[in-house]
Amino acid sequence: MHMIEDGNTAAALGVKLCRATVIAAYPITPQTPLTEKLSEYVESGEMKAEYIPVESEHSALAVCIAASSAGARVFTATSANGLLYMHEQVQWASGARLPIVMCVVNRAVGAPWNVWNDQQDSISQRDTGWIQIYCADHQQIIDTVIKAYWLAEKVNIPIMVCYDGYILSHTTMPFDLPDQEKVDAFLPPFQPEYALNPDEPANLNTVTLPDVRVDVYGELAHGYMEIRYLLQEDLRTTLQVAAEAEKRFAEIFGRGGDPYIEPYRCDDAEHVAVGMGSITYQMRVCVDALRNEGIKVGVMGVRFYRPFPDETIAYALQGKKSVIVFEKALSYGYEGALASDLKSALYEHLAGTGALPSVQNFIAGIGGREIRTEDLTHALRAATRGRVSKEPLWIGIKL
Amino acid sequence: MGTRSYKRKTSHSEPGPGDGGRTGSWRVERPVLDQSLCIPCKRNKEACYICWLFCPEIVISRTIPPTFDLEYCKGCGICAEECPTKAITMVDEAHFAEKEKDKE
Amino acid sequence: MNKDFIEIRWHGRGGQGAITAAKIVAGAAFVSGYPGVVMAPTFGTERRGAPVMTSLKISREKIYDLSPIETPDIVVVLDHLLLNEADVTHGLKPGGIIVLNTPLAHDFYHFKNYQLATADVTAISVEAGLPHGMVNTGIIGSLEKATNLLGLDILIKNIDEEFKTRKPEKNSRAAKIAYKRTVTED
Amino acid sequence: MQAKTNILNLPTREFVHPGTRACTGCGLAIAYRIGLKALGKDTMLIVPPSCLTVLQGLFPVASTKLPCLNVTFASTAAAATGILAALKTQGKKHISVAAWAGDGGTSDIGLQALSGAAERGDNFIYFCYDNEGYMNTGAQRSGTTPIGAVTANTPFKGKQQQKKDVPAIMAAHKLSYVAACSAAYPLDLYDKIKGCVNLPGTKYFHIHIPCPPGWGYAPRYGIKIGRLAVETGYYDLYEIVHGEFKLTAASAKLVEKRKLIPVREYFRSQSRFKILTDDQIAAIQTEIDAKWAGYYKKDE
Repeated sequence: MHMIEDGNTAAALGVKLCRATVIAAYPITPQTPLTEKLSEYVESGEMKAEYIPVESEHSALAVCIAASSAGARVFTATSANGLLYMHEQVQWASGARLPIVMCVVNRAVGAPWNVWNDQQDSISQRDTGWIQIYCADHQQIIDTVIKAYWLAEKVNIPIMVCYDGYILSHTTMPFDLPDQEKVDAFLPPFQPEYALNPDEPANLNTVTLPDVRVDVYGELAHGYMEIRYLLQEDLRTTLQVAAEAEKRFAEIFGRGGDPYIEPYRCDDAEHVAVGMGSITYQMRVCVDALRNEGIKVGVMGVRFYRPFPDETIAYALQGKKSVIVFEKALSYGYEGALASDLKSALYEHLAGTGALPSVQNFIAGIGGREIRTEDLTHALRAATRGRVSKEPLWIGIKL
Repeated sequence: MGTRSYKRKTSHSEPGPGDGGRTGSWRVERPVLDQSLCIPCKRNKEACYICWLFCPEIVISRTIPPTFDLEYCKGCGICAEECPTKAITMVDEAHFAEKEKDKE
Repeated sequence: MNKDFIEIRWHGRGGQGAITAAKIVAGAAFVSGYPGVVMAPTFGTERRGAPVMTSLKISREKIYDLSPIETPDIVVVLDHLLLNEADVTHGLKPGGIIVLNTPLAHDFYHFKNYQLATADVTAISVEAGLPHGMVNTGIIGSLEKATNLLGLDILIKNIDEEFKTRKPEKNSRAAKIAYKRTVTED
Repeated sequence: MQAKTNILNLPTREFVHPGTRACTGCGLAIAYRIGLKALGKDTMLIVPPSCLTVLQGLFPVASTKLPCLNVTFASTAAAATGILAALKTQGKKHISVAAWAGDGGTSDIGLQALSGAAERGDNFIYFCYDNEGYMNTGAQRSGTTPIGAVTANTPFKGKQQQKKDVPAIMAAHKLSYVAACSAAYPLDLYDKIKGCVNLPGTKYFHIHIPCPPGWGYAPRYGIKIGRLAVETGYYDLYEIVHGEFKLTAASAKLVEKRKLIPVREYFRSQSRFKILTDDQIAAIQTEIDAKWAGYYKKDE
């Protein structure tokens, strides 16, 4: 069924379709309408779940961590400083291997206060052991929420479904609402390997030593380092599991594509723009315009940011003259985090092959600064003529 | 060296005694019961058990006579201090070390 | 006006329902065969009474560019006093249409190079039984009269749908009356 | 009022294994052991970092025989909410939830989450075991460290500020049940837990916990010192049921006796109070006397 709603509603409908049973959230712009919707579904009885109006984001994720440990399918959502306030819990959730799905409605972080979109919030959580997926439109938001539950529960790793605040969250666009029966066929009920249970008592997340230690059965159990290693190992194999998720989803819902990246007019392109989220769709318009000028450009959206699909990305960019990375966040003191990750992937897979593209980094839309399509086109055009700057360039900055 | 067949990928602890090791080795003094003063012993029926109630380590049995699990008893001496008839005395472990040595 | 890609900018005040109006038109456009529909409110801290903007893009193809409208084909102004507060014709394409809710007569205004349509939607809405100041459904009737964009029937259907639990008949009546009474260029 | 439990009818089933890492003579070990007896098998526990984390055991061995979730320092009560929500959606009504946090984890870093859960009325028991400092990290001051106590970060002058009255803060949430207990009175603790389990919403327990290394006394005197705190009228055992305040156990008896042991004896039993001067002790004695004068008056 097609509907026209905003991005937050798309996310809320996805959560409802996935039959999450415990939802905890604390209001923060621009996430608020998403969780308001969920409270409506729960209060009206449309959705059978507990909606917990917590007193902070730290507690929002605490509720999810505990409920998930007790066997519930959980959901929360936040933005900006809310995500930063959660940070301790974010790390805890992945270390405890809980399949939590959380929407991050991307927003600039303070100081100073700013409620508008950029991606500094979720990028700053890059190294927390969560899977991060970025969405470019409403269809991707609702589909990604559904795929995220399947994937998270398969690999026991939490997932952030990230989408641009306001630009997607508050913008009304058409999308297809998946049928409940199909979602049920895609996503079985949550059955964790272990849930807290008085008949099978266990003490979870206790202090774990630097070295391995014998358990009560006389067998060797891992140490802290092994637990962390296994998280890394499973994150790397998540890439394959994500491909399986995508395939299953396509079989049932009839849509899908590459789970990691979303290329547009890249095949014969000499220059490829790379980004995450809604900006990559906006850049399709720039690409079309430059193609009309005879410049061979394409754009590639990175959907999976963690685990980073380095191999897929590197080979997709093999032999291109240049890669132009547009980012709404920065690793302050250096450059955009995606640009750094891309360079690393390119070097790893293409160094010495003669097929190593140059990389230009642009920073755009920080704190909701309007990204004019004309400015993006201009920047992209300039970058195709040769590397503009070693340092990242800020589009639309007024100094 | 480890093993890749670790049962779980999380910190998942299961109940068992002696997480702190054989904590009896922490002891400096050992509780010794004088049955002639102990209330349950004297009456030969369940009574008193203040030592059992207050034992932080759960190493005193609720039996006649009460016994001490010396494998885990840390020798805090709360039982001796709380015993209403002073039936429990804390004795220097060195005393037993000598005795055990004599046995060998 | 190129009817394959239309950009409409809405000017209203927080609480007037400009966003709801744009959403109703967006829904009607989608069912009328425009798969590309994007309605984006001004982002930020909307406060009751303060001027707000909403942009609506309608296209025969999926829309990838979600950036704000710079050169609208149509501007809809829900309160004539906004003419003093906001540059409502900013970027408006030559020959573009202005739909204005005003108690004043059409010939009171003179917009060079633009086509003006006016109606006293505030009064019309009260006449239709709505509370004073609820102009967001009436203005849809004026928009349709001025642009002949989607047809009144589909708009009325979507108004009924949007307000199904909140007096749909009064809202659709306002749109119908406004449609009839809107004064356009000769 | 239900029949009071005595030692002989106290359940013999234990929920803690011997051989824990707790310090010799740990007051918490006594309160925890008795508390779990009252809570029973069908209980899920939540524990933030604290001495209890150590007592509970290091991976992969647990000394507690009940399911337990270790959580971050500030999130204890919110985690209780989460488990309750999961249990509710699973229809597991027979399982109860209990959180055990230290005084720092309650009065300082955990207060926001506790207040949130209490305001939401989430149905669980929250235990604050109060050894009056961050004992697990080496005895630094906390919100509930009493005035005059030398701690690792009030090393010479002792704490200059009053003890935070957390039970009063929780009572202000209009909880159905607030109790002040002591490890030295385990049966009072047991009876209070048993008595409140069926009351609605959040139940709050504050338990005074003598701590040999943190307070500076020989382990064997732990119960004596806990009892002195009560018999000097310095720390009171009470319960507040639906807003109704009532002294219990030994504190209630003190009202009948109208005689308190001088608080000086309590202070002089622990090295942490060594810097308290006679004048300071006299001032505290005056406060205690005034408080008890109020209790006596109510009793008349």
